[in-house]
Amino acid sequence: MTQTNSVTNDTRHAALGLTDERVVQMYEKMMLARRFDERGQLLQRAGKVNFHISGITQEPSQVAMAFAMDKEKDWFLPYYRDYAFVLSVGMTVKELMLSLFAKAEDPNSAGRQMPGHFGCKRLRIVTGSSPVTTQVPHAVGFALTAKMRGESSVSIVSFGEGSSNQGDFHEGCNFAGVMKLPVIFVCQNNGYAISIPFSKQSAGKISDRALGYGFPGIRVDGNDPFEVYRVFREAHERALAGEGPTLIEIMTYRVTPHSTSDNDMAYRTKEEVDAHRAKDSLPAFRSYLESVGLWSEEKEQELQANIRKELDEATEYGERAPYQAVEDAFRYVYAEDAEAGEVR
Amino acid sequence: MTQTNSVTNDTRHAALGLTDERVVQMYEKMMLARRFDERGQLLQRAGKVNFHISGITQEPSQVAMAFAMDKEKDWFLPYYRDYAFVLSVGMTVKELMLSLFAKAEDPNSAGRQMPGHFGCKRLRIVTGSSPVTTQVPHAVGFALTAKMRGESSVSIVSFGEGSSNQGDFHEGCNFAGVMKLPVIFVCQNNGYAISIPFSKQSAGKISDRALGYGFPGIRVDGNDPFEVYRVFREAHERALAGEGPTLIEIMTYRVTPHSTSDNDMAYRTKEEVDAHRAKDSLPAFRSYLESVGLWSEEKEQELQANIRKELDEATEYGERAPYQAVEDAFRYVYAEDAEAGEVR
Amino acid sequence: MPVMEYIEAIRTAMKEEMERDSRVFVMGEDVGLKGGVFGTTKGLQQQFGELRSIDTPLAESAIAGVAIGAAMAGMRPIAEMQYSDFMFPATNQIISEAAKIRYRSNNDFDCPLVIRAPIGGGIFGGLYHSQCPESVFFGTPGLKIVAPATAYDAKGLLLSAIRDPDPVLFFENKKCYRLIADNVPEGEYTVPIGKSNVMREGTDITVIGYSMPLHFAMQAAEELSREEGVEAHILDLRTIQPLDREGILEAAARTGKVLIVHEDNKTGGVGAEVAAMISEELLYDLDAPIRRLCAPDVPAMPINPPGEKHYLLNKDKLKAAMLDLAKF
Amino acid sequence: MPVMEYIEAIRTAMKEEMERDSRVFVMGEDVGLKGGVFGTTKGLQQQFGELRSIDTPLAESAIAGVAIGAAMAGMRPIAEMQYSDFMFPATNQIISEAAKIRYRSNNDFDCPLVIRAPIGGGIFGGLYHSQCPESVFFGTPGLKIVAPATAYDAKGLLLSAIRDPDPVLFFENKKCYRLIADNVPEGEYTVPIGKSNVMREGTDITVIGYSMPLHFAMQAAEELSREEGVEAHILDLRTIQPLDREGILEAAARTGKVLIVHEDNKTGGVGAEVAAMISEELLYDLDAPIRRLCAPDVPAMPINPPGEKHYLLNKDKLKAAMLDLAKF
Ligand SMILES: Cc1ncc(C[n+]2csc(CCOP(=O)(O)OP(=O)(O)O)c2C)c(N)n1
Ligand SMILES: Cc1ncc(C[n+]2csc(CCOP(=O)(O)OP(=O)(O)O)c2C)c(N)n1
Ligand SMILES: [Mg+2]
Ligand SMILES: [Mg+2]
Repeated sequence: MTQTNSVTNDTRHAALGLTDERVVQMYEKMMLARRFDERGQLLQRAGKVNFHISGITQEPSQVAMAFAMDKEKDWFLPYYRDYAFVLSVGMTVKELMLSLFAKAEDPNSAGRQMPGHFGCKRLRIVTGSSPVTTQVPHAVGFALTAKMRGESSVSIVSFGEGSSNQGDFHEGCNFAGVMKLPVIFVCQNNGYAISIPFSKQSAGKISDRALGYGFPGIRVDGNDPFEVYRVFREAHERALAGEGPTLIEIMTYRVTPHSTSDNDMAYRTKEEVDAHRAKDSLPAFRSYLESVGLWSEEKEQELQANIRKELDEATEYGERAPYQAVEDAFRYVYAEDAEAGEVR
Repeated sequence: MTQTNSVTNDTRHAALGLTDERVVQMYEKMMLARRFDERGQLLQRAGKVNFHISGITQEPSQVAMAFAMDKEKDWFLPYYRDYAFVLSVGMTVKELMLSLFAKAEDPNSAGRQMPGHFGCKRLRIVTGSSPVTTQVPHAVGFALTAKMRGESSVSIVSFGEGSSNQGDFHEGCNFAGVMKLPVIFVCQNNGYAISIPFSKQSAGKISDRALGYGFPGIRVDGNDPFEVYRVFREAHERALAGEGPTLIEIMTYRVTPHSTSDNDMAYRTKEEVDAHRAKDSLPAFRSYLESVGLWSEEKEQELQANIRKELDEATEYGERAPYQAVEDAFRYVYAEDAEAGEVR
Repeated sequence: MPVMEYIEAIRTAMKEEMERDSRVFVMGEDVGLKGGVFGTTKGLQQQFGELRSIDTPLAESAIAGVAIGAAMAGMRPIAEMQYSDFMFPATNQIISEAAKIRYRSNNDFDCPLVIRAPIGGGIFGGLYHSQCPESVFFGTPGLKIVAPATAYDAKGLLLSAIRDPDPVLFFENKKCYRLIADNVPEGEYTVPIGKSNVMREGTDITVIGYSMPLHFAMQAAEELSREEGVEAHILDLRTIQPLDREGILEAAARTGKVLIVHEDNKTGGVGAEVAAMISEELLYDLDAPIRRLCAPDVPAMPINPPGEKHYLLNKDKLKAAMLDLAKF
Repeated sequence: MPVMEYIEAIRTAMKEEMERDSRVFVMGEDVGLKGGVFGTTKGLQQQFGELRSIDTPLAESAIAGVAIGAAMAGMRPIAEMQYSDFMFPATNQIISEAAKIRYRSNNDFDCPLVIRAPIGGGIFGGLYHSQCPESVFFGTPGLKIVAPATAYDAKGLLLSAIRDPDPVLFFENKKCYRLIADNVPEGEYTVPIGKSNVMREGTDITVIGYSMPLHFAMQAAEELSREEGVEAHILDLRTIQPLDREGILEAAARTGKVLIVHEDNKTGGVGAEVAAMISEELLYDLDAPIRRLCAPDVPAMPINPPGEKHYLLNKDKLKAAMLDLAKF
């Protein structure tokens, strides 16, 4: 990797092959996701939307994993907390707002699906559903297609640690392991599945499961986005080299309630949550950028102002945009031009 | 364990706490299962029955695992090759013949299910079905019940290595791991799932999967029934001590075609099969008994004569026995005394 | 008799039955401290402990499968599916196992299991928090399926379901949870599985249905009575498997004009069987074709409010259909 | 036109389509060297290699789920379920995913997938190698379901299914595999999805069905014609979702007496919807109640020969029911 910037290889990001520009972009995406997420919470509390689900403190690792991928060639199968991930691969805040307000122009589903159900072919983000973990075999199917076609494409799929206990996790991983497919399985272990703490969800380490499928499993600290980036780069290289899948377990913590419908104080303490909130790596990332001379208070203020403006505009746009017309509500159960397509 | 027989602790079986009487019984059960199985094949070839599925060369380890269990308290969830296992826990050859001929008196299903679908409450053998691996969560449910009731009971469940790739394996193991339930998961890895060799079924070791569920996984040579017995005794003790599940992968080989409907020469060679047949541990077990003075040619002949007689009688009985009356064919969809049971 | 919310009736049934019978326990995702995502199991873990109100891993096939094992072992599990949309991963355990255990073992084993699952839309839950999966399981012999519309029936049917010697799917309507409240006697009573209930007597048209839409039918019926002098006879199936053949035929014969309603989509729904039954036995007593008013044949309702409204039944849609039938 | 076995027609369709379109591939348990447990995929791996005739691990949810992913990625997978009884572990992938991908993405993604699964009994397969799972998937919008009875339709419908832009369940009848053989043109032709077919013209009674039982109906019809002068009109639905409403109504109107037949159990089967459709639209054209002759409502057929025979339809059962209806 060539370094075009002034910063030398001594910095952590340069050592990882990240240019100054890219590492700054990473911070911007983290912050954008954070602010979008906070706005979503506000909008729900204000009664403007019915529901919001949050990925707060998971953003730094989500951005890191997205930056390790190839936006032009890879396929992305995120899960509902992956705002920072989808923003990093190209979705806009306006598009997320359209989804939050369930409006016709929402590229994810035209306001049919709940927010957090991403999907946009243009951005290579594969449509997802609510039943957890079904996307894992789909990612394997994308990877299989890449292999069949001889394309240099990797598919990457996220899910929670609770979701990793579904049969589809097992069946998908094993299939990919046998066929050595270019897929990265990402377990975002945030300690809870709604109210169920990890101790009641699994007795082993999720990353250890890879062993039984014959590929590497890695546990990484989600509060260390550089390390996250590093392991994803490696996994991506392995995938492209035909060496097969990798399972990566990102250790993080869900600082918000499960969703705006949840009262988490029924099953955990404020102290526990606060202790984890203190480990938030977003401020740490900013400090890092400052320490290597890439960031300043001024830049921060400019960024915040820009984000605020973008969010305000997106919110207003989303709120005012029309719903899908009821005449269209029942369209696309089947292809509308099925006849035409018969013999190609 | 007390040694009542003349043989000292120096012998392998005595060292494991097996009395002379029990080790001889083990051999007798292995041989009984082998002869039953061969008879089943003959009957199918002769057109007397439609279908037989074989467990040949898997018997020694099946007997060993059964002998490590408690027939009065444990619950047994075998799979379709487990003739030696069910014979060891009390099913008779006559009962197996009634099942093979699909007759009304068959205790497994009254001739409703295919042979190899075991079930008999009296013998604590839990009714099984054809879709593979569904019995794994059931075994966990039995273990959960034992824990809830404070009973000293272990449940043991078998399945093939192909079947270990079903979601139910994963979900059942994880559930048992979290709740530390008294259950033993037994993967009888015979190298094939119908035509699919293990290399196309899984890229990892099945026993390694236990790690991801937080309990021990052990791979054991199925051709060494003493070692099999030892690991099952340990697993049984762990279960009773409240230390949770164990996954045991028995390495064996399917020397017969998948079933009488299969032509295995379409996907493997005779040489491969013959090489494995040569490792059959049944003759070795006999040699062992002879070497410790517990067996002789005379005893062998007597055993073979007895088995032949038992089999002949069972075959004749099974063949002559009536089918379930058609008036009864549709009974027991629901309890027939449902009303009566309302308020207990 | 105290008025009780539908959700409270379900909770009370579980609580009382767990007090009465130590074999009864609940298991599912978040059923413990959280008391379930809707609050249906609130307080049970505090009262009965972690082993009788089991927070399970996020794995529906295991929830069903482990419950089936426990039922075969002599327990009386109540397995909760968080949303009925999420019971599909458990389909194999339900259809291949629970439904066939008694039959395949020639009555040697049984599977006295209840699977509770909330059905229905109207909470802006979109495609996967709103579905009615009845038709997937309906028609699988060996299963019983109930779907109460009132708090009274919810408690009485749940007690019957728990005590039933066979597997029962208990489809509770999440829109009914807090919207529907009616008189529920204190203490023990059962509503028999397999018996429908006449909710309203009438002479002009017969409405047959189950779960939430019946409340729309009742409201519409009152208005039609006042405004048009049309008297609707309304039959609540309560149990959708086995269907109450006698009750259905009697209700249909009463007016000779039948409208079947359910929130599940029309094609292949329970209503098709009800219509088929009537057309098989009562053809000459009918004064109008048998009509069905159900959800449209699309995968599920959109989350956006106009789309959801467009999809769902409501009083006005019922009223129009009922009036139209009355005028036939 | 060469006479071809039903199973050969299916194999030929796959082979020809794989030759024509490099996006088409098959995957499933034992589909490779073994050629499938029935031999349906024989020779495909030899011709197209391991990556286009993929022997999968023993995991149906992955077979469906990976195929769905590949379909979304632009391939045209044909996923084989070894027996339809074993597709239940894949229910969630089929109902929650395949059926809803186009709708939930507002037409952004599609899922052009075929799932082939052998249905039906009569091979001494007992409870779990004989089932007809149609009714589980029937009524799920977003899915198409076909169930050919002849070799001609098997090939033509499979080509249509592979080329269809939406997920199609292809239920092939295992009893038909080698029992049924008929004229199959060489080369490419399609049978349209959604169109029924009149197998026999008649004036006295109408028999509507799909798959194997139609052959019993045809045999019975010939005998009834000779022996009793009863002329049966026989309609093969061919596609069970979407049902050919027009074709059904026309066939029913033709004689005014309808018998619906299928091997799936009666309650909640496809026949219920057909009966409901007719009773909704043609009530006044009927000269007899709509009858259904189906499998009994028990979990599945026993393996013992008298039990299996007792369970299954056959020519004599059809003939008796047809004559009875003609005499009504
Ligand atoms: C199959 C299925 N069952 C249940 C649910 C309900 N549900 C939604 S999110 C969730 C918890 C998921 O936990 P985890 O996988 O750890 O992800 P997290 O929300 O913690 O990021 C549950 C139970 C679902 N969506 N799908
Ligand atoms: C869910 C399911 N899918 C497919 C089958 C068909 N089938 C029966 S046995 C078998 C192979 C099982 O292989 P393995 O688990 O290794 O056990 P083995 O037969 O080798 O002892 C298959 C695919 C089935 N019974 N159940
Ligand atoms: Mg989590
Ligand atoms: Mg095997």
